[in-house]
Amino acid sequence: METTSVVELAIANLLSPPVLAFALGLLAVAIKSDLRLPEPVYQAISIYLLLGIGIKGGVALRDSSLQEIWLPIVVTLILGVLIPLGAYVVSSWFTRLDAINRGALAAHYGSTSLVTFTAALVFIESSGQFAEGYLVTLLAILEVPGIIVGLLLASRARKGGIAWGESLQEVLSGKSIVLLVGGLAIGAAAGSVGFATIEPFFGGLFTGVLTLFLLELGIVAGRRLPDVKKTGWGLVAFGTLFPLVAGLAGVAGGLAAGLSVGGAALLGVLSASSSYIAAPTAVRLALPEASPGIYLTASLGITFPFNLIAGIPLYYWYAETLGGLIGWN
Amino acid sequence: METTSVVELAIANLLSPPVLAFALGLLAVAIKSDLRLPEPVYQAISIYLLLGIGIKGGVALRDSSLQEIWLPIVVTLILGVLIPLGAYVVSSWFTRLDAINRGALAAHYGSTSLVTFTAALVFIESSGQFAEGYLVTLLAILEVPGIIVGLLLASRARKGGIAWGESLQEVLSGKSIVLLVGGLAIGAAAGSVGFATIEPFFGGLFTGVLTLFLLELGIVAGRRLPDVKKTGWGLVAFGTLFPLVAGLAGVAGGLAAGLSVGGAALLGVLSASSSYIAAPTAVRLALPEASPGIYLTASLGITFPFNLIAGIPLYYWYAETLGGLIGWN
Amino acid sequence: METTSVVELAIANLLSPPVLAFALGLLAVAIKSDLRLPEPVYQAISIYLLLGIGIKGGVALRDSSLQEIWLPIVVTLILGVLIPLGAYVVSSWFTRLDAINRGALAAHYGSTSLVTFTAALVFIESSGQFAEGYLVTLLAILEVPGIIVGLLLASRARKGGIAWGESLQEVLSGKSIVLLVGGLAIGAAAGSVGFATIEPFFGGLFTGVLTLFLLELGIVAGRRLPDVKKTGWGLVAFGTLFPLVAGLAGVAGGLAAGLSVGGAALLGVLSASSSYIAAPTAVRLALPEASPGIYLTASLGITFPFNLIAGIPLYYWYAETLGGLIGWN
Amino acid sequence: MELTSRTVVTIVAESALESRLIGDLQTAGVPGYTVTPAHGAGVRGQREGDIQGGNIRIETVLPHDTAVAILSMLQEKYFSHYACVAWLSEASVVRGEHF
Amino acid sequence: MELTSRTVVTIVAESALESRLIGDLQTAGVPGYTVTPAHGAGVRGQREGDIQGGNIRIETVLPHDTAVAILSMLQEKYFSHYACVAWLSEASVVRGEHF
Amino acid sequence: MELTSRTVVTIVAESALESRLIGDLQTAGVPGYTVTPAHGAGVRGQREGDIQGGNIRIETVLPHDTAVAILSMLQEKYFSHYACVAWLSEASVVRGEHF
Ligand SMILES: Nc1ncnc2c1ncn2[C@@H]1O[C@H](COP(=O)(O)O)[C@@H](O)[C@H]1O
Ligand SMILES: Nc1ncnc2c1ncn2[C@@H]1O[C@H](COP(=O)(O)O)[C@@H](O)[C@H]1O
Ligand SMILES: Nc1ncnc2c1ncn2[C@@H]1O[C@H](COP(=O)(O)O)[C@@H](O)[C@H]1O
Ligand code: NA
Ligand code: NA
Ligand code: NA
Repeated sequence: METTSVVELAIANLLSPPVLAFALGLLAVAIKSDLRLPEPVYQAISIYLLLGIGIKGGVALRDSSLQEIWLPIVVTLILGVLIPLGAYVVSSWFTRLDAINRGALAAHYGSTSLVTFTAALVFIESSGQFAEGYLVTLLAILEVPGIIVGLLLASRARKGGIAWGESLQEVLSGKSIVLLVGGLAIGAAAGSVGFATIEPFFGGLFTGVLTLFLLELGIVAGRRLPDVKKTGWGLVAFGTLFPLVAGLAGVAGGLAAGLSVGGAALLGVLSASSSYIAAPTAVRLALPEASPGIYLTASLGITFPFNLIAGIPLYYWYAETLGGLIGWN
Repeated sequence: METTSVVELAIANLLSPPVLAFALGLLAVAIKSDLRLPEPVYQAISIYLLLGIGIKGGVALRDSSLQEIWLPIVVTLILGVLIPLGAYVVSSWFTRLDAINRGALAAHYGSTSLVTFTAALVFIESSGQFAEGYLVTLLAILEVPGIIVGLLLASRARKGGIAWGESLQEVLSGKSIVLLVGGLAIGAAAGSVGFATIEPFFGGLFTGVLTLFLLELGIVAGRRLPDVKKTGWGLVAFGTLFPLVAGLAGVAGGLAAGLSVGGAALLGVLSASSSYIAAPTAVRLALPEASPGIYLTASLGITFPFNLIAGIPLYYWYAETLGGLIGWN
Repeated sequence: METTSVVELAIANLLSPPVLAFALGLLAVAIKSDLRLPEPVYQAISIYLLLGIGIKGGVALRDSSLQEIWLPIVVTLILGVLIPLGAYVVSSWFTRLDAINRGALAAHYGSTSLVTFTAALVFIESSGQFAEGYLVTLLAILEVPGIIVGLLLASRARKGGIAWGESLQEVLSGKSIVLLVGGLAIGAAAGSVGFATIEPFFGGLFTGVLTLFLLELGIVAGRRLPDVKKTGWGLVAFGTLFPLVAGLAGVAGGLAAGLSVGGAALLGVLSASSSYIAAPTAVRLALPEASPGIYLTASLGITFPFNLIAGIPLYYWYAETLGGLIGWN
Repeated sequence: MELTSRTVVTIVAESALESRLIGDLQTAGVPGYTVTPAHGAGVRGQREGDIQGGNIRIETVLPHDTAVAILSMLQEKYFSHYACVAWLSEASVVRGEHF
Repeated sequence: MELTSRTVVTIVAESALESRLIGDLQTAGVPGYTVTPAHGAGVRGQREGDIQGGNIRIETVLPHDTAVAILSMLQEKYFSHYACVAWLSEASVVRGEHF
Repeated sequence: MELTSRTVVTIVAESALESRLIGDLQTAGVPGYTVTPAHGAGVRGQREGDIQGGNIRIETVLPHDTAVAILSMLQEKYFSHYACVAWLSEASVVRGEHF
């Protein structure tokens, strides 16, 4: 792809079947349709996506040297600490939320969203770009620290603190981490020969399954939209502006760590996206006073659609432009 | 395919995996097996089929001009009004049902069956025939008017009438319409480039998934068979003879509107098939006095198997013969 | 493949994605993860595997002559009687179980495990070996007699005997038999032309879907592991040593019946594997006094992982070595 | 601990009715409700439920008067034509104001 | 509104028993029943349910005598060997003839 | 047949709480419990359940004292912050020693 305008990127993204299906989901809620993907199928698809993306990342990881990968990992860990701190501070500029609710937000924005990453991967691949396979490793790495930092920030405000043992156990043994890390190990052990036998399932079907999944996520997000009004415009501002900054940090960090344009764009997406699987569960259990009406609305009702529709091409454009400035190809 | 005898067509249809799986489902009920596809998976597959067929239709629709398509649409709308009227009248010749139950039947036969259409599509495609992609548009168009006409006919006999607002809302926002129309829009927007990314899922797997689905529908239909005895032979006669006429009307209308032989055969299938998703829900809620033991038995226990096993090749043969007469192909 | 050492075979097996996914499932239980494949999806996948393997077997069966197949069938029937008798006797050497519990074990080890067979098939195929397609027929044949013999053995010890009519009806109309036999019939009727239309679903995806299924079975087996300690080492010895003998009997019988090396290896796997779908249900209903904590633990917690991880390459090595001795290729 | 007595209304109906029933319950002023998927059979035998996902079982804990009002509403609008049964039972709760 | 008093029998059992239990309930003359999927644990611990889809919870509303007869039947045929528990509670219904 | 009287505690809570609740019930000494999937709405409205699989409905049959102890435990640990309601009702069982 030639250096492309941000508008062309945005249109290509908007017209991709997954994003269109997401829009259909939003629409279905608007016209009060009872359309839903059944819960067990939703769960199964999320297992499929996590394991599949893990395995593919593992196959790629096998060919990466430690030399190549240590700097991106360090940068990712730094992002995993700075982004939730940023979210905690920035959210106080836009909203009047107390420390516990801002800690909850920090846990969500510090962690990351598999589906946003997946949609970005599809976007990058279908526009013929390259991205390092070990980005999935960074996805797995970025899941956890943000949640811990967020809970730490909130726990200072919480009398009684937090049951850390229980909470950490729940995050680390949660299905996101088990499937991503397990998938990485499976992929690395099986290699591309082993992967070839399962490619039709975990490879070929991927975008199609993602389309079905985003239909349901459109419905889930659409049901959150009425809450957006209740929570006020401050949260909308936070949920759209903060990702713009976090995404820039991710892209810059990625380029600084030597990632390709596509890889830096993906690290931007990881940084800008906010968790809606691992973080909500952890926060719900560890911080029951924090209101799901705030953190889920922000994460799922505002930032997720924003990233899917506008953010992904934007962070790619960041990477292309910044990469051009510093003389990357 | 050369002009083929109706027997050859029938055999090719009978030996296709989807139809064989349907027969296996019937058999499983006969031997009292507890085999069932779990409900959530059944629901997910019907979403897959509706969305997939919608998207494929949309990709094809994009290449059709309004000029080419307006006449088939008009013909379809006419069929959508005439067929339920016909069902209402003809059912009184064969049965002693009251106006409400005949209105319910009219709603079912006036609407159409996705799975019958899908099986016909697979039949047409796997025998190497052409059919216009916009037939899916006609499928979506034919879903609704028949239900409305059927309810109208019944409402005249019903004291208190019908809660139209509620009923229409339920049909129009039901998953059949949302997914078909939404899929058409997604396909038209994404085009064949976008479709390529999801083709392995929505294209390649289609016949296989349909096979699994028909296994379950065979079970569902098989469980209706004992009721066929209870409802009497009049209903059996109606459920097999009426489709023969409606199918002929559809084929003739299709050829008159300029459809290809394959396209006209599909319009025949749409006309001859009776709904078992959208119509039952609408009728159950709007006409609670109508007996599901009658309309579901007719639609799912008689007409659906009949069309699947005998009707599809027959309507194709109609189209080929009639098309030959008028000098088509 | 050249004559390969048993170690190389074992490694190739261990590094295949399905086996790795099984290990991940075991690990997920060890770290107390709440990861589970939802029950309806698990059910649907087992339907998919049974039907798919049946259909593929049927397609292959169509090309087999009765002449070629009658001897393997007879050998299989003999194995179906001898193996449960053997299990009944051998289990008394290693454990102090009463006749009812040993009859229950006999029913499980006399029957066979679809998933072990499937994993072996994938192992054989992915190492480029040949195996007769009608092995699936043998799978279907081996399902039932072992259960009957096991129940017979137990019924002698049971006051009141067994409700044979009910039990047989339940086994023969159970989903394993219906789908395997039904699939064989569908495959034989549709042939390779019909199969081509569903190949992307039932063929291409097979190993990938199996991988997901084995993840869940790893979790199920892992949850049984704590019981292994309770039931004692005698059962562990039985659950690993008996398959080694039964597998040898199967391989030898297969070679004697004229099967290829790959085919004999698969008959070895069928003989060595123990049922965890059909037998448990039948035994639970017909022999309520038998303890599921014993038969399920042995079958699912010991023998299934053992076969998956070590047995499959071993039985293949048996076949290769024995086949070499008797001058087979 | 202070216990307050409340009535539980349990309704089993074909699942196509879910949204209508919930709407009517809310109109009747229920403080909350819980729905579980179900299947079953009654004196009237087979129904649409066969295809559309069986039955639902709705349970709502509330003051006795509202419970009786709900039964009347059900009798008027649902019992005669739909597959729908209901029964009342007694319960005690803490936090009476919640129910 | 006239309320009639009835008894609710609630049975929880491993799901493999579903069709047998339903058959026995029908033999005992229940006017209807409702089944919901369930899982759980009891004093006896682990069972086949682990693989075959857990438990089922059956609820049937009927006259007191039939309820007691069902308990006896369960005690005789199910309680000793199967994972199966049951309890009775009181309920009121309209349309007593339906139950 | 000898019937013993027991209390049924029914708890409805957001499903993320399942393992914690079960753990706390076991600590409180319940003889067994049955869980069914559910969804619903209460006075507090929307919650995390929206994504994570709705609610669960837990039922446990036990002696009255334990039942009251469980209610206190719920009030202390769950009612204030989580979507969680509970109620008691009366039941009779055979095999009193089982419950
Ligand atoms: N006596 C009963 N006890 C429990 N559930 C019942 C009873 N009668 C009916 N039901 C439930 O209510 C539904 C509708 O019953 P009916 O309207 O009699 O067909 C059935 O499918 C059962 O799930
Ligand atoms: N006290 C109880 N309260 C509620 N459900 C129970 C109780 N005891 C057992 N159960 C249910 O009955 C099933 C079988 O119990 P058991 O026969 O004790 O293993 C369990 O899996 C639970 O679902
Ligand atoms: N009055 C009630 N009757 C039955 N279930 C209730 C009631 N109130 C609340 N629930 C259930 O408990 C859950 C939590 O309620 P709440 O804490 O009020 O949001 C709801 O989602 C319902 O499933
Ligand atoms: Na982030
Ligand atoms: Na029609
Ligand atoms: Na065996």
